[in-house]
Amino acid sequence: MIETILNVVVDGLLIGGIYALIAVGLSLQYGVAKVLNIAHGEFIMLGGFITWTSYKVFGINPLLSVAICGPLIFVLGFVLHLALFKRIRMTSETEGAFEGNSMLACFGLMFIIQNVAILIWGAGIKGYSYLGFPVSFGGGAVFPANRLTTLAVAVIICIVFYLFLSRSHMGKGIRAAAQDPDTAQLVGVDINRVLALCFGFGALMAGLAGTLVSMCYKVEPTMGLEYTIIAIIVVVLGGMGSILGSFLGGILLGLIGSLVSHIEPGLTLASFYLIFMILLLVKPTGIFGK
Amino acid sequence: MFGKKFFFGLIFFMIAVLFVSSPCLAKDKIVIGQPFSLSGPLASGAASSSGPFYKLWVKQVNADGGIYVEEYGKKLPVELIRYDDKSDVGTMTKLLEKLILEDEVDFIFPPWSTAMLYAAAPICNKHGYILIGGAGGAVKLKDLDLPYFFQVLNDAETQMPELAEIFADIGVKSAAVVYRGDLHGIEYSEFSIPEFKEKGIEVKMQQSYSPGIKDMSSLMKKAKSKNVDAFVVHDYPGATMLGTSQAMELGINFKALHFNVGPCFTFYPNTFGSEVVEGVIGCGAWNGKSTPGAQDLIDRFNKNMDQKMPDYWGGLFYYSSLQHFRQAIEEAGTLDQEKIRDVMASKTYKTDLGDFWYNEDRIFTNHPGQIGQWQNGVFEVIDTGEKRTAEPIYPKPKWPGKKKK
Amino acid sequence: MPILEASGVTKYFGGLAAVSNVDLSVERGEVYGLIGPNGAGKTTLFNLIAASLVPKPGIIKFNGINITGKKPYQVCRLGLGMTFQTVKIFANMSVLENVLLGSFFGSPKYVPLSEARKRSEELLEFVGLSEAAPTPAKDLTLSSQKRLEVARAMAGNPELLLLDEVMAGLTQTEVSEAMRLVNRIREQGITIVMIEHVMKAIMNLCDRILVLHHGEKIAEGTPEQVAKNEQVIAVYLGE
Amino acid sequence: MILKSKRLFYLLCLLLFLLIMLLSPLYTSDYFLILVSNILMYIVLTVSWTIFSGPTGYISLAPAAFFGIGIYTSAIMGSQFSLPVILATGAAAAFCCALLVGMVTLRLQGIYFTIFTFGLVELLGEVVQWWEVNVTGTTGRIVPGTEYTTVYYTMLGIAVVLMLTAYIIKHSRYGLALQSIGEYEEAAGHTGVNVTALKIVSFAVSALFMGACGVIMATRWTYIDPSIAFNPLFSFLPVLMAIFGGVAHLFGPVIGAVIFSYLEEFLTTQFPYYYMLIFGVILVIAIVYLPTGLTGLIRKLGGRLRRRHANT
Repeated sequence: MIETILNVVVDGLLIGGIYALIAVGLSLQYGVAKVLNIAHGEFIMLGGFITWTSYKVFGINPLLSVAICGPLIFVLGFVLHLALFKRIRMTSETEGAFEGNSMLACFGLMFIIQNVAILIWGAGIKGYSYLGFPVSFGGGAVFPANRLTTLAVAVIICIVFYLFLSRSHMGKGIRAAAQDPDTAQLVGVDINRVLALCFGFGALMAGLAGTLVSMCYKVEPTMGLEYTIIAIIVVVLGGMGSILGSFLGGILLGLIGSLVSHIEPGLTLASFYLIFMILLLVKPTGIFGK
Repeated sequence: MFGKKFFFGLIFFMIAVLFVSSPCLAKDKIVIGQPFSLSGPLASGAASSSGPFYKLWVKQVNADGGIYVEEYGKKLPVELIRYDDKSDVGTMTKLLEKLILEDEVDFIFPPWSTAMLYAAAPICNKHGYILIGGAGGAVKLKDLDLPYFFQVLNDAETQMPELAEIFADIGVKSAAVVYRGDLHGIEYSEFSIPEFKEKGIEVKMQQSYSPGIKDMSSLMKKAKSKNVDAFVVHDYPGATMLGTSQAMELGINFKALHFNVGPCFTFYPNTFGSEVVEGVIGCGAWNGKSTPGAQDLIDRFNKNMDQKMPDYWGGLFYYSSLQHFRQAIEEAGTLDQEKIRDVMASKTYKTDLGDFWYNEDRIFTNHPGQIGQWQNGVFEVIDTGEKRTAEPIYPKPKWPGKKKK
Repeated sequence: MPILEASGVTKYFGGLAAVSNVDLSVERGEVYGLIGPNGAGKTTLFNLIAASLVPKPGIIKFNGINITGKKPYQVCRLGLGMTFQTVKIFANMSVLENVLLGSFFGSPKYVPLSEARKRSEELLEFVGLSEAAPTPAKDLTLSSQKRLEVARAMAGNPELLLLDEVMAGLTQTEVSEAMRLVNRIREQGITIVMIEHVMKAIMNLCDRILVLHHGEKIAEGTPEQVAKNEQVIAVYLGE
Repeated sequence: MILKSKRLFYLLCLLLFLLIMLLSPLYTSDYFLILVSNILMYIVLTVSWTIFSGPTGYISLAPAAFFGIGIYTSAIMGSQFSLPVILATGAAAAFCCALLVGMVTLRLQGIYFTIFTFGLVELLGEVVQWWEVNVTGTTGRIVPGTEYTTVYYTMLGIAVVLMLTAYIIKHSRYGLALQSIGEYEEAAGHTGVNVTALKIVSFAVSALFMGACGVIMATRWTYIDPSIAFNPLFSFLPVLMAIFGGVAHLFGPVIGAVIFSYLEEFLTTQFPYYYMLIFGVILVIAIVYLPTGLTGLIRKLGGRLRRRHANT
């Protein structure tokens, strides 16, 4: 019994780390830049493919490819915001209109990125194996090395990012912009730059998540949507726009998934949606929200 | 209020109507239409399996000068028109009918996946177009009795008895069967479980799960705790990749490990390395040793396409069915669907997989193999009987563990 | 019987009482003022009366009917119209449509189009916006927008009108116009409860005044009585 | 006088157009009917989406859910019942489901409502899948096909009824009330509008048409399973078409649906390998440069022309 519980918890944690990382990026994009990025999964897919290419073609260690993948996707996100969402923000009459329009623009982006990925890498399934062996810490418990690594890296990235937001000058600007864009502008924060930075950082997190995802799962151009959906569920679970909430929400969703799949695997996804919808109705600010 | 807006609507509508007028084609080539999943969730599967074989066939036929059709007294080159169905059945049916009714193509090639085949077969049949089944098992389609539909690929009905046979043969005593909760998974589990029981293999665990599963470890741990010999998964490549990597990561080894779709594709050993997948069993199956023509097909494919042979389940089936089709057209001497259909239904031709014919239900049965196992980088056929290309390995070797840098 | 009666009305936001244990009673036909420093809970009290918020505890009676827990539209149809502190007109609808909406839905009975139209045009005439009828409401000046809100609130033939700072942000002349408007509304027999910061208007228009401070009622009476009340003076001077 | 004759003229044009549509099976090809049926499907989905979401500004991503309910009704009732019965059942099922969803989602504002409705599509898909696997033991269903003309006329009928309904709602007091909800929900309530009831009923009316549309389209698709029936694409496309056309006018969504569905047909057949790329680029450009939709643009251009006329 105890062993079963332990298994459920460990499995949940291992997958929860990736969920958390995926969701933190989306949470940042929505929380500050107010873009509900339907194409979030596409950035994850790009991260996965870049990692795959650098490992399979150039032989670069997947963990090191974080250094290639991160900046590339950050720049992509940053430029996209300046070229696209900034304009939509200016032409939209209300914040509600901006949220709607930018979401639909993201839908267009999703199409574009998928098609470009198919043109570059082909439509087929890709994958590689890295650190695919068990690690034992004694006592008979065995953990997969790559998933442990991904959990560790995900947690480290989230912590670093959290520190960045709470300690650095730029982070403070971002937080100010998130709370009150107008006042932030008054005290000299270049709001467009901050929003673009946020979108870029969100994309960066997605890219890094893509690297980690590719260490555990297959990579294909159409994989994005399922991760986007998970990210949205987690973000609702943790409270829209709350970075810490999204992190905890990701871990929580991992645990829920692990528990349900232990009892009735056919209902794993249904349980996700059910929890998500009930939560939206009962407590839209999320489990950890005020 | 209706005014201006309405008028613009009217104008746009008329422009739309004008554009749809069809081009008229002179008979200097055979046009074949295919609605295919070039985008959307099915695109990756379609590109990894049957997709390239139709292109290879067209390429080879045209290199040959075309198909000789007596009616026209000359060789007609072949043109393949592909439309993107977006992985959506509604779009596929619409495009299929566009190809048939609007473009009036000479022949139809099948869309990808079982569900698409189900939707396409009745439509083709209604219009009297031959549909040679490609990727997709369609046990259920038999009940519909569609005279223009030809089933090519083997499916659960023939594969699962063979798997049970092999398991009994090599000494598997018990099994766990887990499957995706959809048509595919249910069909395979319904065929496999009774067969296992009949052969005296105890099914200690059976469980369905939702598509898009992200963690299979609990299922595997449960099976391991029941101490089963064989772990059998009925799912698509996504779950196959997931199951393989998780079993390897956790060091959980079963004496026999079977995934049904996935191991047959070459991206499978390419992903994990051939030493890792040694001993994994999957549906299929064929390889270069299966028939004299098989190795030749692999060589031709690798030479002519910008990728290596991707598919050791259907590849040989698809290509051979097209070779059979071509010979049937040449024998019929016409492009008339009904006449060609009659020839196809009755004649046997030599193809890369040897003799190719359809039985009275228009089902191809001379399969090169049902079940394969990776051995030394080759997907060996391990069926009992003469199709076998290598002895099965049992028990499956341990996962190689930590790779040396 | 008083037209509006509140007893023990209380509302907490989080741990803070925005309105606490307020009793009030408004007689038919009077103009009743509600004053107090910023954050005293005046608008919250309005929202409680108009059923946007539900008091807990407390009971509010309109025309003798307990309206606690009713929906805003039900309260409106019972004959209680209101305007908003920050103007909430339907900006993309025309001026006439704004008032039409009130004519259609503001009263409990079904109003046919012709009647609603007639009523709306009369009201626009009444507030002096006839000329602007077809223009989008967002193109109006602030003072016109406030008058439009009054017209919309009156469209359902209310017996009681809640006016929340209709004079805030207006120029001197506009304030005088607004005061005349309030008097004309009163002449039609409509009871008025108004929140206002413009003291001149309060003192001239109101029959009685209630002073709120930190959500509590600290004084009630005629303008003269309230003006002499020491506690009120302390509150206002202490600011 | 002039206005009156102009109206009459437009009405005559409309009737003529309807007559052309009614008679078109007599002189056009089968594929024309298929194509028009498909365009009509998008028109129905888009316009019915606009009934609720257009004026209120609540972006609903639930069309695929109600469409899917219609599709599944069609698949389950299949050959045992006649088409009108199935149509009525499918529409009623979608209507009831929307009533339920409407009541539940009252409290949700803005983006929360949007993602809730999106979750609804996925949840329904998952639940139906689970139910089919564990209760009925299969997930795929073959839907008996119908004649092209039947599909065409039914679709046309649904579209005409829908357009009339949408027109009547838009120009009635309830249309005004819906718009007021979109502008200031709170003020609408205090003006006497029963916001809750109106939202729920109009949401359900829009679902009714989507359900009916699903019933008839399923007969064209011949085979369906839960992932085919509850395809989120059918939630996004109507929204995009409506916004592309412009939601302020009744014919905006129609134009959007016609252009987009024709564009889809054109791209998937002429540029099958670049379909998503081109489609995506057009979409992004439309949203960035046409925030008020095509009708908004046309209006703006018309206004500019008129002003220039006035100047000279």
